[in-house]
Amino acid sequence: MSGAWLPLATLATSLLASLIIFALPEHRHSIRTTVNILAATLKLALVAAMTWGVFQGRFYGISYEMLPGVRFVLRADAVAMLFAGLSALLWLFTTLYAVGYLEGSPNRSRFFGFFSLCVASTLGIALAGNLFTFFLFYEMLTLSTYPLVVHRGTPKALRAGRQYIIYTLGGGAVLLLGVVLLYQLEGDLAFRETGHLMGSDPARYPALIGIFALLVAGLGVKAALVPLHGWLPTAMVAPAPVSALLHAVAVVKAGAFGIVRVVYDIYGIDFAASLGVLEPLAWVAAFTVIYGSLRALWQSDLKRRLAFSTVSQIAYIVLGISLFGPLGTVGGLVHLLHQGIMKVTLFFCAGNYAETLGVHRVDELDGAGPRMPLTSLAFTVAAFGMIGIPPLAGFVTKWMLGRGALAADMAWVIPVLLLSSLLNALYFLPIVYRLWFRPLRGDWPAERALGRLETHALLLWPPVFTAVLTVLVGVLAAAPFSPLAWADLVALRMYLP
Amino acid sequence: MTSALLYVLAGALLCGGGLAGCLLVRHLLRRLLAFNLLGSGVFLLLVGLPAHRHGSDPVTHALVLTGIVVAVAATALALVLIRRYFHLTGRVSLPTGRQEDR
Amino acid sequence: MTELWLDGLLVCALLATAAGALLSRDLFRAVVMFIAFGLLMSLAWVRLRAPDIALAEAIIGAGLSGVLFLDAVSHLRRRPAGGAAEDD
Amino acid sequence: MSSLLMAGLLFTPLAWAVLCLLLAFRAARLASVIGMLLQMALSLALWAWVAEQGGFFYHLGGWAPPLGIGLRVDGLAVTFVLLTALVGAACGLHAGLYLDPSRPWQRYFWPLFWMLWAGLNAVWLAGDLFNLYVGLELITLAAVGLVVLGGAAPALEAALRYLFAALIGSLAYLLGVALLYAEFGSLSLVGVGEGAGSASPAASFALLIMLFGLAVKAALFPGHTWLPPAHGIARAPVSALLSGLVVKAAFYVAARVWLELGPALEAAVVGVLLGVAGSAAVCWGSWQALRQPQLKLVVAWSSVAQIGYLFLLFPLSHGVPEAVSLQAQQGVTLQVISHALAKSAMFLAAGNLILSVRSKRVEALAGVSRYLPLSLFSFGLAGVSLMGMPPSGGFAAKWLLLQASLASGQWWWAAVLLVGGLLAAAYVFRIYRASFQEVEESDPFYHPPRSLEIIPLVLALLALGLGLVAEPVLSVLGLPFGGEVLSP
Amino acid sequence: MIERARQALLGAACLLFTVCLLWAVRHLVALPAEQQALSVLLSRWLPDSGVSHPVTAVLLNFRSYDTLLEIGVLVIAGMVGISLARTSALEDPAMRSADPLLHALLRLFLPLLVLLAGWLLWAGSSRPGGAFQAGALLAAAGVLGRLAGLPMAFLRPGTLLRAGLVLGFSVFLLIALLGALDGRAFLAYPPGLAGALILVIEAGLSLSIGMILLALFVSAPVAPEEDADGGPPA
Repeated sequence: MSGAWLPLATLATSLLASLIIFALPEHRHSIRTTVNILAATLKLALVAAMTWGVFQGRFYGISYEMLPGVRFVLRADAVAMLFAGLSALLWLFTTLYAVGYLEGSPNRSRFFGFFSLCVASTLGIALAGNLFTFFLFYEMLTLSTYPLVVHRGTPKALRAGRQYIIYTLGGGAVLLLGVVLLYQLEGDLAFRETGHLMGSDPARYPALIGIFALLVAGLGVKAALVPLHGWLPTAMVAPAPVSALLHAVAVVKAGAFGIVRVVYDIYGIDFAASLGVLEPLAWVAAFTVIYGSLRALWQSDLKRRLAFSTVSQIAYIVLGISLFGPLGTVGGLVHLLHQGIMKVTLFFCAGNYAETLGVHRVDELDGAGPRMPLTSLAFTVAAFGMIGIPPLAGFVTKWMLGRGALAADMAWVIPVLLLSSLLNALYFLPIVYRLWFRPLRGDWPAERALGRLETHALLLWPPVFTAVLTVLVGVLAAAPFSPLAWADLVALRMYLP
Repeated sequence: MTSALLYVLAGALLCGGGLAGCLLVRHLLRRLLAFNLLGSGVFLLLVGLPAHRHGSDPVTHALVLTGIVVAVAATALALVLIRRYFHLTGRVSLPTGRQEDR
Repeated sequence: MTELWLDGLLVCALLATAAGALLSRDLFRAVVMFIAFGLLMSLAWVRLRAPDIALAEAIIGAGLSGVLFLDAVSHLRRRPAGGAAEDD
Repeated sequence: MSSLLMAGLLFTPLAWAVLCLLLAFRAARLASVIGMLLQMALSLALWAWVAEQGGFFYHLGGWAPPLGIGLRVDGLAVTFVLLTALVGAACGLHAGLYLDPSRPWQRYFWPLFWMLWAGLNAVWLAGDLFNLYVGLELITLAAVGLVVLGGAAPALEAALRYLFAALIGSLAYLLGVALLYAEFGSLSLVGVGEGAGSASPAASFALLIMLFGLAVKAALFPGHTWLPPAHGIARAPVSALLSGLVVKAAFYVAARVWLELGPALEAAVVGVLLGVAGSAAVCWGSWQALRQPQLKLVVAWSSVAQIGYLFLLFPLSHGVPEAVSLQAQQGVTLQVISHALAKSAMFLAAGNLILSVRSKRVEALAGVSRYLPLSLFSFGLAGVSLMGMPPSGGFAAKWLLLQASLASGQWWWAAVLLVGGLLAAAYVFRIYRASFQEVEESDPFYHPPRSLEIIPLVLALLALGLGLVAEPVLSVLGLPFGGEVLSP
Repeated sequence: MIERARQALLGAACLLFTVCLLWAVRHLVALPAEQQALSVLLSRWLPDSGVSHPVTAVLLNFRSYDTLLEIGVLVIAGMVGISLARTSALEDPAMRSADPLLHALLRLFLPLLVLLAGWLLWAGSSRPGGAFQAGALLAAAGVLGRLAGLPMAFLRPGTLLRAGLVLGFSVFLLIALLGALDGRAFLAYPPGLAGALILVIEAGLSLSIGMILLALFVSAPVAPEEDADGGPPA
């Protein structure tokens, strides 16, 4: 088994980092930070190496029998690298940001330990080679994010944690049921680009439809599909880096990514279309898109508004998946990345406002632009991206989705997209307007001086970088190795006979 | 071999009575008495049934001797515990009811 | 035939003493009944041609257990509900 | 070689019991550490031997069954022997540091501990019905002795409850043995199994009454009432031993008897009844665990729930295809092993936490997460296994049982498994919740020595890692007999 | 009310149990009589066992492992008993009988009982009797002596008592190991020595059994003013 070490090493970097951090005493801040950043950098390098190898057609994987008839499989394929690349890249930024954000606060050993564990689980989800392995890491993710959500230890945080755990564990149980039923019916199925179930017995179709519903319901909890999204806005009490992690890198993405795996690599897009399960999925996604945007409109708390925006944006991914045809696939997959980059920027900025100025509510943001120009610029770029203004990242996605909808004969999706963009604009533009064009009313709620710049350097640069990325992935969408090009590559393999 | 059968019947009835005593009686000493009766019933069955079918069976005698030793060890231990329990709390039966909620 | 009658009588006595040990109001009486039961059991073992057990039963059931029980009864009577030292 | 190993395995715990009775606490502790190492080495060697050469029968005293007593040294038995060595040694080491040597009665911990170990090994290896009875009694009395150690009133009350339940259970089992002996004229498990070719009402009743007795000893709902007080009141290492190993012994006997006799006696109804009782135990135990104010009672009630899962073996191994039955057996065995590791880890960690916060109550844990991360972490890892979350052994067990229940068409057990997992999560997360609560003041806790904290961590990690190596472990469990008989 | 219902339920269950048991017994006694395989085996192997009384042969040779563990159970009971004993003075003045007649009787009776125990032990190899009966008799003698207030210093919880408790057990255990070290199975006696070794084991067992039962009798709390020493929490 050549190339087994690379996926293992990628997993091990963050796993080991987490163990080392747990073992370190609370006060060893500098060692902890060094370990964190080293691990994140190393992991990024490893993922990059692996991505290059996958592009070259090399095979990376490991597989062994964990239970009778059930294998533990890690495998790096094109889709896996899409997600792995995203999480490795954003982990680096989020770690830097978190180091700055949590400076001087208690329980950092615990925080960074679980933080690394969480990223290890995400990598595992990306590299999982079959549904069983996917489930393994999916549940690990649930467990390792709980301590992050309740990190602050306040009654509110504990309540949010309880809600989070009820939703996700319930979803996990449903998913487990689906997975076991599928194993019962079809045996151990490795992920394969064209799916497995094309040739199955028509008598099994009803059962397969039921299993599909179970799987999507289980995954939909983390992907925050309406009506399973309740935990996401509540979990906003967590510190900003955690929100960034939940929304952009790990949790909701894990759900969306799982739906990608189930639709493409287990059922096969052709078979799923012929079962007739894609259309209902598209309806749910479309409803979630609109619902999330509408709810975001009424939120006065900045982070809650962003949270509902996530509900809506993740549904774009699912929508793309449920559009039969390469274009829809490309749209969905590329949004997996683009949304991550944009949303992480937005949360970083929100965190900066909260940390530096003590601002939590939208109507307190008046005049923040001149006070924190770089942060506000990054926020503005990401917000425009979300709305879908060309040539930013969001525009690419929406364009591909629209074309995909037409190709799949589901023209009703177009108005949904338009309406959603309108709503996006309605809830983002007022913020941008307040930032730049409204004068400051009185004092900031809790202003703090953090360094020479507008805020702490570690808080400032990560959002700036990701904002630049938001521009770049949009402008350079046609270049090789852009997310779009990579998604094209994936889609090509999926629709091969 | 009908006489063995009589003892078998007695053993069966002792089992029933002893079990009822163990489950229903609250006083610890009485419960221990019932336990001993139950034991005697089981031993009678253990010896009596093979004796009825095949005649005297020394293997069962050995087993019952072992069983008696175990029973007497348990009884003596239980008596020590009961006496000490009484000594500390003045109770001769275990409290019932909501002990699970403590 | 007489043997059978004797056995029947013995079994009846066994059951009667057992019932006495279980149902007696007075604890002391119950223990005495239990000792009598042990003696009768010893006889029963003899009738089942198990002399080893009979010997053991006579020493244990009637003798040792009886003394242990009697001693316990007298102890439990001597100090009715006096223990105040409930510690935890 | 293996003959010597067997002799050593049987001799060591009994001999050390004698030795430790004669020594004072500290000397006995030193001797026990040596003994534990020896016993570990012996168990490991025997396990390796069996993994390589296959199982065998060992005739004690050189006399063959049915008159003599044969020990059945198969993969399952040696795995449990090894498990006992692991958990036993961990609890012993923990106890050596945890117990207060200045109390005069603590010296009796060691001989009782070794007797318990001897009894457990006797039960895992037993191939003889009456020998099993004696072994079970050895375990019972040693366990009661450990619970009552110190002789405080609540401990006495719990011990008396436990003693009576266990004694009635043993006698019920013995009654079954008497009936089986009367019918088949044999005491060896294999001999009786061969005799029970066709359904016989007396044998069926015997099976029923044995299972009843053993279920009470294993604390199956509704015969569980003795367990929470006993496991809650005992000292932490003792509770760990009791919950981790002792209740499993009764279940193990029940499973062996069932698998030997159940199929021949067409006892499907009994199986379903036991399954229903197990399901009720899962729900009721978890519910009670959720509302206990005391930490150790939460853990004890969780044992009631987790034992419930084991009894799903009975409906899932009767009247189903061979492959499904095998899956259920493997799943239950994994559950036994992972619960033994996880629950003992949890009790030991709970003991450390109680030591640190100086209170038994759950609310007292507020802030522990900040100052005492290690014990809490062990507790949490053990909780992962109890919840059946991957990659723990508990998850592997749950997966296999889910598959077995769906494959057998008895999907309702799958529902029990899933609901049970969620309920377990509820009570485990309740503890986390309490411990994550932030308190303003500075570190108010007693910090136990590092070695006390390491032991539960190791056990919890083993429980967690078991899922990853479940396949190799299961392959040893299913080893066939080599047919070799060891006797002069 | 619930308690009533519970009791009624349990009573009904016991009744059902008895009926089922009787029904099972009815089936069992109706089975055809046949030659008992174990008895045949026993009489065939008896000459090799070293003793001529079949029950003793089963107890101390064929199924000696049961006996070993059973003595273990007794030892445990004894240990727990003395671990709970809180009495420092073993002679309870309230118990001492002042009756001179009783003392005289006892002086006569006790040696007789001990002698009888010895005889039972010796007889065990060829006829009914053996270690357990002898040990129980010793214990009974001890109980009598104690009730009469005879001083018994050896029952003070101490090394001597503990050594006495496990004497028989350790002798048994060491002899059991002998066979294994010899290359044969655990608990196998060296050829030709079985009879002698069994007698040695039985002698040790009698002493220990007597001591354990006596210790259990003595260790029960007697004095009302003794301290109630609870354990530490947890």
